[in-house]
Amino acid sequence: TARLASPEHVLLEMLRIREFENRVQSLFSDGLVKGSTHLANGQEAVAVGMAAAMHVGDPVLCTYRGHHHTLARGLTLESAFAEILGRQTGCCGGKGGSMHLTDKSLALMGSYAIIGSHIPIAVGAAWASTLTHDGAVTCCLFGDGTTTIGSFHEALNLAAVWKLPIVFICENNLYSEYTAIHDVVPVEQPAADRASAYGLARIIVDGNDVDAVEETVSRARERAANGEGPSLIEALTYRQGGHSRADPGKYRPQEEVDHWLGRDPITIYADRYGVGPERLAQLTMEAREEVDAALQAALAAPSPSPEALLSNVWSDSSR
Amino acid sequence: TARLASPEHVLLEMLRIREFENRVQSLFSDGLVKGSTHLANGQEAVAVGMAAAMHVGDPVLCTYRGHHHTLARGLTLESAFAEILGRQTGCCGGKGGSMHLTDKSLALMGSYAIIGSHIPIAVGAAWASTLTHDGAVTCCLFGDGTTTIGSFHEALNLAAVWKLPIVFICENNLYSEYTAIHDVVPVEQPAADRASAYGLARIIVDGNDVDAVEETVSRARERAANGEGPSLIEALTYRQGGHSRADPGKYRPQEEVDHWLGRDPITIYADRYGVGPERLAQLTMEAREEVDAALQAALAAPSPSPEALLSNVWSDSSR
Amino acid sequence: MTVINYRKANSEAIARAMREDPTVVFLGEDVAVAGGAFKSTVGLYEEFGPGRVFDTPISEQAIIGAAIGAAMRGLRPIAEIMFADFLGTCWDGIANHAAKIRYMTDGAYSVPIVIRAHGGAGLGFGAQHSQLYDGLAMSIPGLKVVVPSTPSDLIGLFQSAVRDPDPVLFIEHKALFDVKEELPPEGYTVPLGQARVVRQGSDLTLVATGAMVSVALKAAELVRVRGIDCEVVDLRTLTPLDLTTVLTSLAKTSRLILVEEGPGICGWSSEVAARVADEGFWMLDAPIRRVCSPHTPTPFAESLEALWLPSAEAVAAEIESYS
Amino acid sequence: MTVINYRKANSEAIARAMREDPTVVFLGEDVAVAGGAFKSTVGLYEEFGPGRVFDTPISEQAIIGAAIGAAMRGLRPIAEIMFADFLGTCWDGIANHAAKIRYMTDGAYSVPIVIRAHGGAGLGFGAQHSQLYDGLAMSIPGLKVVVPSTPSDLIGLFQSAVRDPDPVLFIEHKALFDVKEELPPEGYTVPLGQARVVRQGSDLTLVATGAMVSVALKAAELVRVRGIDCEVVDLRTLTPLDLTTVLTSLAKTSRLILVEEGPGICGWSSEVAARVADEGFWMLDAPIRRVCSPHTPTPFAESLEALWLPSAEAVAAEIESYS
Ligand SMILES: Cc1ncc(C[n+]2csc(CCOP(=O)(O)OP(=O)(O)O)c2C)c(N)n1
Ligand SMILES: Cc1ncc(C[n+]2csc(CCOP(=O)(O)OP(=O)(O)O)c2C)c(N)n1
Ligand SMILES: [Mg+2]
Ligand SMILES: [Mg+2]
Repeated sequence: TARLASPEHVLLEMLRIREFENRVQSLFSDGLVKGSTHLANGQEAVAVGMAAAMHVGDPVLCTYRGHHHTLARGLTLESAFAEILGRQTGCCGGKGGSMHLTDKSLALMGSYAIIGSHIPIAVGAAWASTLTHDGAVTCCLFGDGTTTIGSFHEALNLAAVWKLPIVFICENNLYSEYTAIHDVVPVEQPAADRASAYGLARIIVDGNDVDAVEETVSRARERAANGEGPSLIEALTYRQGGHSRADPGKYRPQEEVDHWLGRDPITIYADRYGVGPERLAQLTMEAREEVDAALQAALAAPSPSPEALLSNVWSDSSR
Repeated sequence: TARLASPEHVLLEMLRIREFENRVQSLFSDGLVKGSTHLANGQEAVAVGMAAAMHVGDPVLCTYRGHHHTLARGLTLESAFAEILGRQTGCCGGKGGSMHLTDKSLALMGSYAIIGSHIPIAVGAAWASTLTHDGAVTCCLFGDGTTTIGSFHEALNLAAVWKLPIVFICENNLYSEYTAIHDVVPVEQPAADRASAYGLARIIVDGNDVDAVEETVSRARERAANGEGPSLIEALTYRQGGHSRADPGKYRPQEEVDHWLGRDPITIYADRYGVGPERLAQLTMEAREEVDAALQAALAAPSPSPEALLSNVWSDSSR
Repeated sequence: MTVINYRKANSEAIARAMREDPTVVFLGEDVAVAGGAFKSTVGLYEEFGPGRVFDTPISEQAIIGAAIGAAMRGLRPIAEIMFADFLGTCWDGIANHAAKIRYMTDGAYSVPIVIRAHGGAGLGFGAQHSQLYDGLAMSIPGLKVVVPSTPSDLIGLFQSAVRDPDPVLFIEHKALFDVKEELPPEGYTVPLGQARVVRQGSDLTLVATGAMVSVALKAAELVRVRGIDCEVVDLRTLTPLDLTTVLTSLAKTSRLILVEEGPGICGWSSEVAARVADEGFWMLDAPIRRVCSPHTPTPFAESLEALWLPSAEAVAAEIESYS
Repeated sequence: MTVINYRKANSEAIARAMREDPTVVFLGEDVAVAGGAFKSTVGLYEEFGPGRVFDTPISEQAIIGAAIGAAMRGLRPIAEIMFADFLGTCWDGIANHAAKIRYMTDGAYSVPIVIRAHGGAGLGFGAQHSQLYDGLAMSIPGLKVVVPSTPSDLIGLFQSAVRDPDPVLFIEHKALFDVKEELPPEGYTVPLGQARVVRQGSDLTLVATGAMVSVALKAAELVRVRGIDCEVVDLRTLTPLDLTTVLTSLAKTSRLILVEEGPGICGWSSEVAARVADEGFWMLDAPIRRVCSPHTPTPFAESLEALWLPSAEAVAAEIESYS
């Protein structure tokens, strides 16, 4: 796991995400933001492991549940908060919102909110690399429930036929909205059990283990970079909270929730590297302060100017 | 193969289809019809085997390349010709055309021309049987190239999750338009190698062998009728002609064409049941006469009345 | 007397249709056990059970296709597409199939489905969760389009939609969920193709749909103090389109302003304006004006979204600009 | 001087764009080795090779998505959707993504793709292979829409489309494939957003697009003998819409008839009529008339399809009905 920074640094990254998501939740429950938000509490290890494995400049595309991915890839807490708050300083100038965090300077090609639609776009990003020979490998993340939509199928088939440099990561958190994945797919593993349909290997990884994720994604990235084509990785993880801001997640059996809370990626990692409770608490405070400072800065930022309403519909001013 | 009629009857059915398709080809090359048509020369065994295996009242949905399926299921030669000629007496009153042969009285729920789109509709037809308990099993036919479109994936997943009474038959004729199937799918068998992605068995059958098709489809129908859910059958066959009326099919290697012409479903069947050349020639003449008579009748039929232009857009007269 | 809000009216509408006709089934994502992403289908699964209310995978094309296929075999499926924006993922099934099968088979098959979709802006959902898709749907022959603006209309129009032998796109506006209204006695229906005059007036006609009806009414109040007396028409259904009610109003007022949520380009307001510029031309004393959202996607920021939506003030200003 | 037909103009247009800009790539079903389902891309694979011209599986959503993703990374993909009707299978990618990404990212990303689609009726292809999808596309903010009616316009507009930083839907009309025309010297372009007056006249303005331009011209000839002198405007692009040319013509003629192929409801003709009924109201001496196909799918039978398409005779009758 060479590419991973020091254990404490890794922990800090996960804690930063965790604290960020907690703050976002309160922003919505306090009514500071309208609309909806989708938190990734419990899925931090996938994001941090993926972010470490992918190289600088590698395009990453994710979903409305993408705060963890974008932050792990370097989106600043402040511009993420600002975007979610609809401020001018947000990464999309306040026009995107919580579901659409994007940062071109980081090759964060967007967070998408229509299920599956970003997967073909990610395939296009990878295709571009084979045309420009820029050596980049694209990473595309999506959820378990997304494996049942047509765009997933078309995108995986095309990526496989064209042997494109792309790593698909399915975050299997067992639910799509309020529905258990096993109620909507006829296979055990929604992604892994379908890899063979695209001539791909069956890859499953513990999504709550940063090291395992980093290793698996690194190997997939290497294959892709060597022209061996795409990989489809299924990362087993869990959504500790509900689907979106309003959902208490009551439909989940308590034993299941308890089991997974017992497998919290942060605790797992802290234990492995002997970071004790006190130190973990200190790191948590550190992360929280950083997050709070960013939130304050974001809250102080202005709303978009009224002109922003009409700007950037077109590249020129034509109507 | 109990459900199959006498060998000569089966041969006649295939010959009727073959002769029909040949006539259709000349109608287009003689400029009697505009638009396009897609012939099934060489694929007759799939149609006749399927038709024998499915029961009366079982819904069948197919594609623009569906003359063989609809005729085998009982569509009269005359109403098929009339439809292709755009006559009032056609099975769709002349409003559908060659790509859309349909006959509700035979549960022929339509021939569809947008790739994949009929597969979810077929799933709905099968779903209806589970709601009305009518005991029917739906059959949905499509081509090898259709396995790469999203609607195929969504439909198979839903049919499998809901364990619907439906038999999917992929006619693998090695080409989608002018493209060899292996250039566009990353697996050997476009359908069979994907069955496991839907928790289904891998089923391949010789599509040029009526008996084999009938047996395989019968077994699948039985499973479906017993509530054991869908089957996905890949029938290996070959399009003896081009993709559509204008295509000479030059992109196909001559050895391949020769190999498959040597496996003509009609000859295979005639040989198996000891129907000699003379008798086969007689049967061919019989079929041809029947076809020609139907064509004459269709040609004598009137074009749709001008009122037909505005009728049946809506069930009532509302605009 | 029952007072009900627009959200509850959703489940009530479906329940009434399902009680009346055993061939009515309902499918969609999280509509059964969970009671809907907007909690607007709560109780249906409990009342009608797993044999009539179905949760589906995330497969919009399969949802629409399943509804079409079942409808062709005699059932009356109601299919929910969670957000109207997602109609883009299954547009082929709706526009190329559901709407055309009857014509292509010259009436042998019809497709009596109702597609429910939650549309509209104003809730901070951003560009991909705020569209109505009403104009696109209106352009498709063979597809009926309903856009209820009140709980009672929703329930009444829904009964007509389910009984209708043709495919109907039924667009419920998310921003109206909390609107309350007293219902007429059980058993009423509202026919498709009849607009409603929601306010009588003599100086000018305002035409609106969905969430814009209340905006138009507010605008009418704003200009009343200036002595301008507006008539307000709620189209209620876009297909069939009740132009007669619009023209009848215009005969009184000679002035027409159309208020459409969303960019009006090729929207219902352009069609109504075009029809009136032909059939109602000689009644017009002034240009036909449209107050629409700008021709942009829906911005996320609350401040921008508020600017994007036509406001009563903007409509009032338009009225005063030439009254 | 080169004389070329509309079919060959397709490949010529793509070739010119690919020669000029190495970042232009082309993908679609059977467009490379086979030279296109309509043989309208013959020679491109041979000239530019497998590194720039790509055959794809039957996966419209993947084709559009691949184009979008590559465009966001600096390439200029041309994506072919064989029949415009199939846009319904990838509408989400076009309308909800390609057209909105620039706005949603406030300009960080743009999506310079050209989607080529073969549209239009008149060839006996039936209801699912004869649509234009032009009105639907015109309703989408962020998407430009081009509908060339001649070989030279096709080539000139295509160059502008490929150079344009925004997504462009380029709808080529199948019925025009054999139309021949002499081309201007190499290197010319036709800007998006400029209509063309194809016939000067003083009594009445006819506006048309695609295959209807020649119908309008024929109608103008038919009524000339009656002493009615029509001006004919070819919009050429629907977005951006050149209303100025229409209004300028109207200032001369005071009478407007719009000729649209396909049901006009919420089509370009309804939008143009609506704009004129507002901005051009005081210039009008008569109602704005539209001659469109009936609001039905396209029938297959040759006799019915001929009735379905607006004819020069029908347009002439409309002109005489109120001139
Ligand atoms: C095409 C489409 N259908 C439905 C939705 C509504 N929706 C939003 S999130 C979601 C569940 C997705 O589940 P999964 O793929 O497992 O991702 P997760 O939320 O678990 O990260 C659904 C159905 C959507 N956004 N897009
Ligand atoms: C969505 C869509 N894309 C493209 C086409 C054009 N098209 C018609 S037939 C065909 C090939 C289909 O191949 P296959 O599924 O193998 O069926 P076959 O023609 O061999 O019977 C294509 C691409 C279409 N009709 N629909
Ligand atoms: Mg999930
Ligand atoms: Mg094939």
